[in-house]
Amino acid sequence: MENNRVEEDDKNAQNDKGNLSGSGSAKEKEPRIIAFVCNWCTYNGADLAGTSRMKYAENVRVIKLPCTGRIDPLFVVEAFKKGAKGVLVSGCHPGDCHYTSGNYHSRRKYTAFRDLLSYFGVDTNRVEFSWISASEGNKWVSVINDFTNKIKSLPDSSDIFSKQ
Amino acid sequence: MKTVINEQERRNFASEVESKLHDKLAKCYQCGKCSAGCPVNFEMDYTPNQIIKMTELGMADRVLNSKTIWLCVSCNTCSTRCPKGFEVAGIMDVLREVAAKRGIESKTEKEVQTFHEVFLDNVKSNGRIFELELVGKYKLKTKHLFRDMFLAPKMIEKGKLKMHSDKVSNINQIAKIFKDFE
Amino acid sequence: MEKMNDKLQNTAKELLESKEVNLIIGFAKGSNPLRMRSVFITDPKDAYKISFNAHCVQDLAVFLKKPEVKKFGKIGIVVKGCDEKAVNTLIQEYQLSRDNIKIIGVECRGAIKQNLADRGEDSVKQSTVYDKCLACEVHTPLLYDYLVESDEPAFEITGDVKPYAKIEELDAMSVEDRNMFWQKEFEKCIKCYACRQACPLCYCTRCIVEKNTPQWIETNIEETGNAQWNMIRAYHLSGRCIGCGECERACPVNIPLMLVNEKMARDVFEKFGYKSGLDINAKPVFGTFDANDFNEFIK
Amino acid sequence: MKLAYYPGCSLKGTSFEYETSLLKILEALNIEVQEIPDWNCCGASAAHSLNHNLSVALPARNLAIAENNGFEEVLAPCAACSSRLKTAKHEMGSDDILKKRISDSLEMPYKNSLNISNMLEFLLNIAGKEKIKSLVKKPLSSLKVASYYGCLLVRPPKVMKFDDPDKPVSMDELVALTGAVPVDYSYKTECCGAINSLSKPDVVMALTGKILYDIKEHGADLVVVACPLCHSNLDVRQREIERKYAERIGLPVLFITELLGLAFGFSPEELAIGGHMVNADKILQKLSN
Amino acid sequence: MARIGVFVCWCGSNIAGTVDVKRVAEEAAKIPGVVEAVDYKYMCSDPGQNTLRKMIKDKNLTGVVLAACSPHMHENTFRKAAVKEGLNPYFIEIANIREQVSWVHEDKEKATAKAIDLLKMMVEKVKRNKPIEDVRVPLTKKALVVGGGISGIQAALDIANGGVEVILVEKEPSIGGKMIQLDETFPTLDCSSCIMTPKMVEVYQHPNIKLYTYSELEDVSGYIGNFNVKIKKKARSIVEKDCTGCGDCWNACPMHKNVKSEFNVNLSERTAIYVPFPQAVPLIPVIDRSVCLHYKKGGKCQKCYDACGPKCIDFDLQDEIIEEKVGAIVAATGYDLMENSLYGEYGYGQFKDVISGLQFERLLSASGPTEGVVKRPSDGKTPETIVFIQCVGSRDPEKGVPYCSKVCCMYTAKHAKLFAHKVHGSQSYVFYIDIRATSKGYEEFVRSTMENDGAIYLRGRVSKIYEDNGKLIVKGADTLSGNQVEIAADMVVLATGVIPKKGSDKIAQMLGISYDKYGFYTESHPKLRPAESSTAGIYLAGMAQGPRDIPESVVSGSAAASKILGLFSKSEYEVEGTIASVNKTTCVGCFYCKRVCAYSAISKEEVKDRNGNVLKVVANVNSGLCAGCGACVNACFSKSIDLKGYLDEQIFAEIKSLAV
Repeated sequence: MENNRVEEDDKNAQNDKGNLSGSGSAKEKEPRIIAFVCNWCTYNGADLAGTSRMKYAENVRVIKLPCTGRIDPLFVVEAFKKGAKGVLVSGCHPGDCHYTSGNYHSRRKYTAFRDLLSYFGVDTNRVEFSWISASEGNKWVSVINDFTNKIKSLPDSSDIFSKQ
Repeated sequence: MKTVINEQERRNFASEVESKLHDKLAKCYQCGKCSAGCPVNFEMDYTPNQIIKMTELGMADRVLNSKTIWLCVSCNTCSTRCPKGFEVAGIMDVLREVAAKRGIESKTEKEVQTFHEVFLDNVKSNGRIFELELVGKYKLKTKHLFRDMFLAPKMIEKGKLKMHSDKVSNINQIAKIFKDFE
Repeated sequence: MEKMNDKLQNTAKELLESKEVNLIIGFAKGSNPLRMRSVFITDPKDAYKISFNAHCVQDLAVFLKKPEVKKFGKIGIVVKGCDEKAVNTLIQEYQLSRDNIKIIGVECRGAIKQNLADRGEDSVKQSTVYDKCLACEVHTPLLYDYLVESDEPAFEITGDVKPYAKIEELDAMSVEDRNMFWQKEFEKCIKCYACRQACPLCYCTRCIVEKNTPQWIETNIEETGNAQWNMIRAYHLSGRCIGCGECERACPVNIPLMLVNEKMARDVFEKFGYKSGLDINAKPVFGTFDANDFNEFIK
Repeated sequence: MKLAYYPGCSLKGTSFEYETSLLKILEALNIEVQEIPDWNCCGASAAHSLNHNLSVALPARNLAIAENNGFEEVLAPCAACSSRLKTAKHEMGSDDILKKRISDSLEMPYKNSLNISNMLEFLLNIAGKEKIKSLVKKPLSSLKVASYYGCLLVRPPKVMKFDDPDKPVSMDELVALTGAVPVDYSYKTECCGAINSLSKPDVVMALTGKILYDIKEHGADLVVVACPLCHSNLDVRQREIERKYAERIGLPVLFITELLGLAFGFSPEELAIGGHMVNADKILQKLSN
Repeated sequence: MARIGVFVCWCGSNIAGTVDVKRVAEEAAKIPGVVEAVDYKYMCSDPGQNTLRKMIKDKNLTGVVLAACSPHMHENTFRKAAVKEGLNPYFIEIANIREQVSWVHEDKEKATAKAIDLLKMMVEKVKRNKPIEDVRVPLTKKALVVGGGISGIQAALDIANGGVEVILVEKEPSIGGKMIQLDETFPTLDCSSCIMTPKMVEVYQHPNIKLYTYSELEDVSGYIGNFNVKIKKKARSIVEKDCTGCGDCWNACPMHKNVKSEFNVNLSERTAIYVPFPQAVPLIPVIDRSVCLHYKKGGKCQKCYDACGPKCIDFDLQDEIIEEKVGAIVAATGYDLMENSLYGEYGYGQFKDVISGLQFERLLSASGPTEGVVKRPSDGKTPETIVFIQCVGSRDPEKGVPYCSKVCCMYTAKHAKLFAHKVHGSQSYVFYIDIRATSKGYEEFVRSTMENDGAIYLRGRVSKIYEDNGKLIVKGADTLSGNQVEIAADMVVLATGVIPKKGSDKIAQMLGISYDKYGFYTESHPKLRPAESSTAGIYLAGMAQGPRDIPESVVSGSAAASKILGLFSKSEYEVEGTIASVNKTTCVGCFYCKRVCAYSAISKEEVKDRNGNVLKVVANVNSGLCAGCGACVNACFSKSIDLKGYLDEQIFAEIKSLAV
């Protein structure tokens, strides 16, 4: 009940899907990459890449969250289910977390989660983790480019979360 | 003194020592407490902390030919007091072992090296130490025939020098140990 | 066994008589002598019903999460070593107060696989017990108020026993092959959630699958949704699962869930040196961190 | 508890006095030990100087034999032997691969479960102070005794796990039990040069001399030790040191077991005290007065 | 039904040069819920903002998405504009199509497609936004300072001088801390008590400062602006208001020479009723009940009472608990020195003339046990040769601590210098590993100790100290010459390492602030928020944070004070509303959220029925403490906790909008 308004919109959105996919026109030869990044380090690092006019692959779509501590591993599963070919999780370097320890908690969870993914037969090449600080615009660029190239080199995934 | 550091050689030597030592040379911050407490420092050509630094810098020739490594008496005063918990006495063992493996014969401390070798030979053939044989062979090898000779009569009189010794009966097993770990 | 049962019954009786507890959860003989059932005793006169043998497979700690049990307040429970770890975890996670529970620990020599018992197997041997019993480190429970010692000898383990050997096999497979394996397994899932119901540690009153804004898990039975459920279950239990095996036993389509749980337990131990359920005062592995944690997979 | 006894080579040779006195007092203490069957040399300093793995494998054979014979505790009276046995145990405890290699080479299962005691540890922990005290028949109250620990009893502490490496007290405690007066001095844990006794006699005499003169200065009547190597440097080389530094020392060097034996009322002959190079008659006389 | 307005900014050619802004706007208009989508040259300009405001009003918008530059640039600008039209500021979302699209991509087709995607994500997010109110917390404008050393005193004075009431709590009978024990201070050699005593007196007389000495923190609850503290005022056995500090009582005490003086670090004795030192503030004695004969012998001795003129001694006084309400707290609990007895090889405790640096301070001090004449504790003779050993306990992970204690290099240089000044013809030897003299005038000070005062510095550590004929034989190494050296000294001074004050961990637990593995309090951010603890409203000062010298301690005290004055300058404390909230119906109280919260913002709350029976215990977010990181949300198994502004539902919608 809490969200009638939105559910309605969603239905419409689904109906209109074909029309509004700006990206749909490229017929998705290009793999989609979703990046979950923290607000304080990596998002600023990506901004720095922008202000420095560095160039990188267009495949990435950034979802901003306050902290890596907020980036639930289950978001990664959801991203795969919705067709992402690669998922990047990125935040502040150890010791630099804006919230002291969010990245440490997150690192623990992802350590286990990554092993679980692999155990279930998901190619862990499709999930990338990085620490990128606000001053590492160049690292952002190389992480995105390398990851995009890696994803492009992988065969079509048929793992349990990607099957439609 | 001047040393040109060859990075490849430096790495090879330092990592060979580190892997045998199970410790990192970089741990040592050169406080010198090892050299301060070493009972035989006065005879050494390099202080223990210098040996550690020289090993880190890959100065294999100088380290392996040093008097220091053979003069160390393994009393462990250094390791016990080291604020960083570095195996100072341990590195001396490793360096002696490396020197022996490389066939380096100590020019100045030949006696120490020979003594260890004769000692192990004695263990290899008897399983236990037969002191009279050990001393005799050592003297033959080092040609120090008359050193300490004046002690012998009194030691024999006191019953300290036995004329025979018991061997290990399963001597094959000792031989196997030597074969497996030599 | 008789000595054990006497002690169990006496302990239960005394606890109820002295009003130290209001309820005792234990095992009792069922209609089939090789199947034991759970029993709930409130009257000291009924204490004689309590009994224990190698067919006491169930983890009774599962009842501790039920509101109809909780309302009794002070409770006594009969637990084997493995099940007792569930009690520890419940205490660790504030679901149970140490003051409200009397733990009657029984020394367990191993539980006979139920499918074998149903065919008449009655002896505890390497070949008849569950895999968890082969790897058991807690034949005597870690924490208890009363201990009932076993009067049976421990069975002999001979040869190279590898419990859950399939894990190593899976680890050695290619990703694609593992994918195939689990796809086949999860295909069978009917999302009945029996695994959840049987688990003593799945105590949430509203499970994540029941949340629909957002919908964390597809509700219909299709492959990705099935896999997603199994993923979330495994993830939520990693670092917590105490390996009682009840989920796997409850699964009507025989998904080898313990291969998942055990894998995660090994992983957590390897990476963080943590084993679940050992210490009621320990910080749960995912409730804390170390600045020097495993970092190798991060760029 | 089955107690194993690892004599080591010295106790069967130059330091026979140690073994003789040791067996006497164990008899008095009513403690039975059995020699490890077919034991071999621990490799001493030579092995660890030239070949690390051998320095673990040689003592390991003794430990494995003892373990497979059902022993739980080993007494190694020689400080050097106990140090090598303890080190071997420590190394195998932290290196599973080496442990397995050794066990394979010996063709014996090996759990690394034995506890190893040096002489002092054995006396304090297994015999116990109370029992030792109760056996003292002739208190040695006229004697001032310096305890010399040397290196291998207490160092390195993470392997030996015994007493304080810089302020050890265990031997002084045993001395006090005999009624004798323990003498404090500076060089209790300084090294005597031990292993290089034959190969570097000059160095050894310098080190040993420093220790002996310091003890002398602090007014001790005699020195006690719990190590055959220490004993041979302090005792056998004492005359030479006196000659070299042209100053008399004249300090009898006894094994701690001999001192306890005297207090227990054994005769010097029973304890083989006559086997030492430095004559102990003067102190024995002092005792009989 | 959502009514979303979309604005696509050209940013001149910055965006429009690479992204087809018209097409982006066209595509946006097709998204369900979007009522209008326009493009504009500069959205951040005044006319741009007016366009935004006009559409909010005219179209009655429920949400706005701007496709523009990074939210870190202008999010606030647009939020403010929205607020003026009565829209909740959190209903503004920004799709970053400049830094993440136009500036980093070149292919116009692909860049435009990506811009559309980013915009769609934000539309889906804004549709699910909920109004968020910023949190306002009332402030009790009174501060508590824990610890009366130099940093605590500085903090208290600065806050009090800013017109705010301060409560200063000190565990010892007098304030002054460690600094009052020092003789002269490096590098200027001004006398410590000369500069410290006036500050102590100022604290005592300040109308805004309430001083509780011989008192300890007992309990703390509440949060920023609203802390409730309990202070235990230990029984002094003196009625403080009547005491004149005349000294008749301690002069009458029969227990002289029986108890070691803490102030003189065991180098002298004190009585059972005593003031720790003559300049103590307050100058009111205290009875040490653990040694006083009155308490030990059943009330027989009352010589002090008999001697007391105003009869202000009350043997029956009890501990008292005082409750105070404060808005902010400074933790300045200070430090201790490590136990030197860990070093058997140095013989501390065994050799009387091996002493600690702090003991040497007392020997140098005119108010010390020897009235400033350097004498050996063993025989009272003036030493001619002193060996100073640095890094005793510091930089020693085996026996001590791995960190550098920071002050020892400097105070050792000072000791050697003062010793040279006091004893002519004397000689100092200093064993060091590295010299750390990095503040103003420090390097020059150390050099002058070597060059002008003749101290010999040896680079190396000491391995062992022996005693020989009344001399201490120090056996060390000089690694520069590669030699083992032996020095016969009359006295040895150990530069002992610094560790957190005993019990400071308990205070941290009471305050809910974090500390490192050594026990030093950790800063909210090591560089940018060095005065703040991890808990809002609690500030840090002095050595409790880690080794530092006097000027740094003073600076940190002032920094904490200025933070508090800044906080109190507003009528209420305001925090962003993007914080966590708990669904108390579904929460089962496993408290993983509490475990992962770095701000102690989660507390346990009992849910009760009408009769007051506890039904269950659930998590509760304290809005004053929550920083909005969302770690708790991840920790929650049943998803009963969510983060406002970044709801799970919104993230899912963003992911879904990208579905291919």
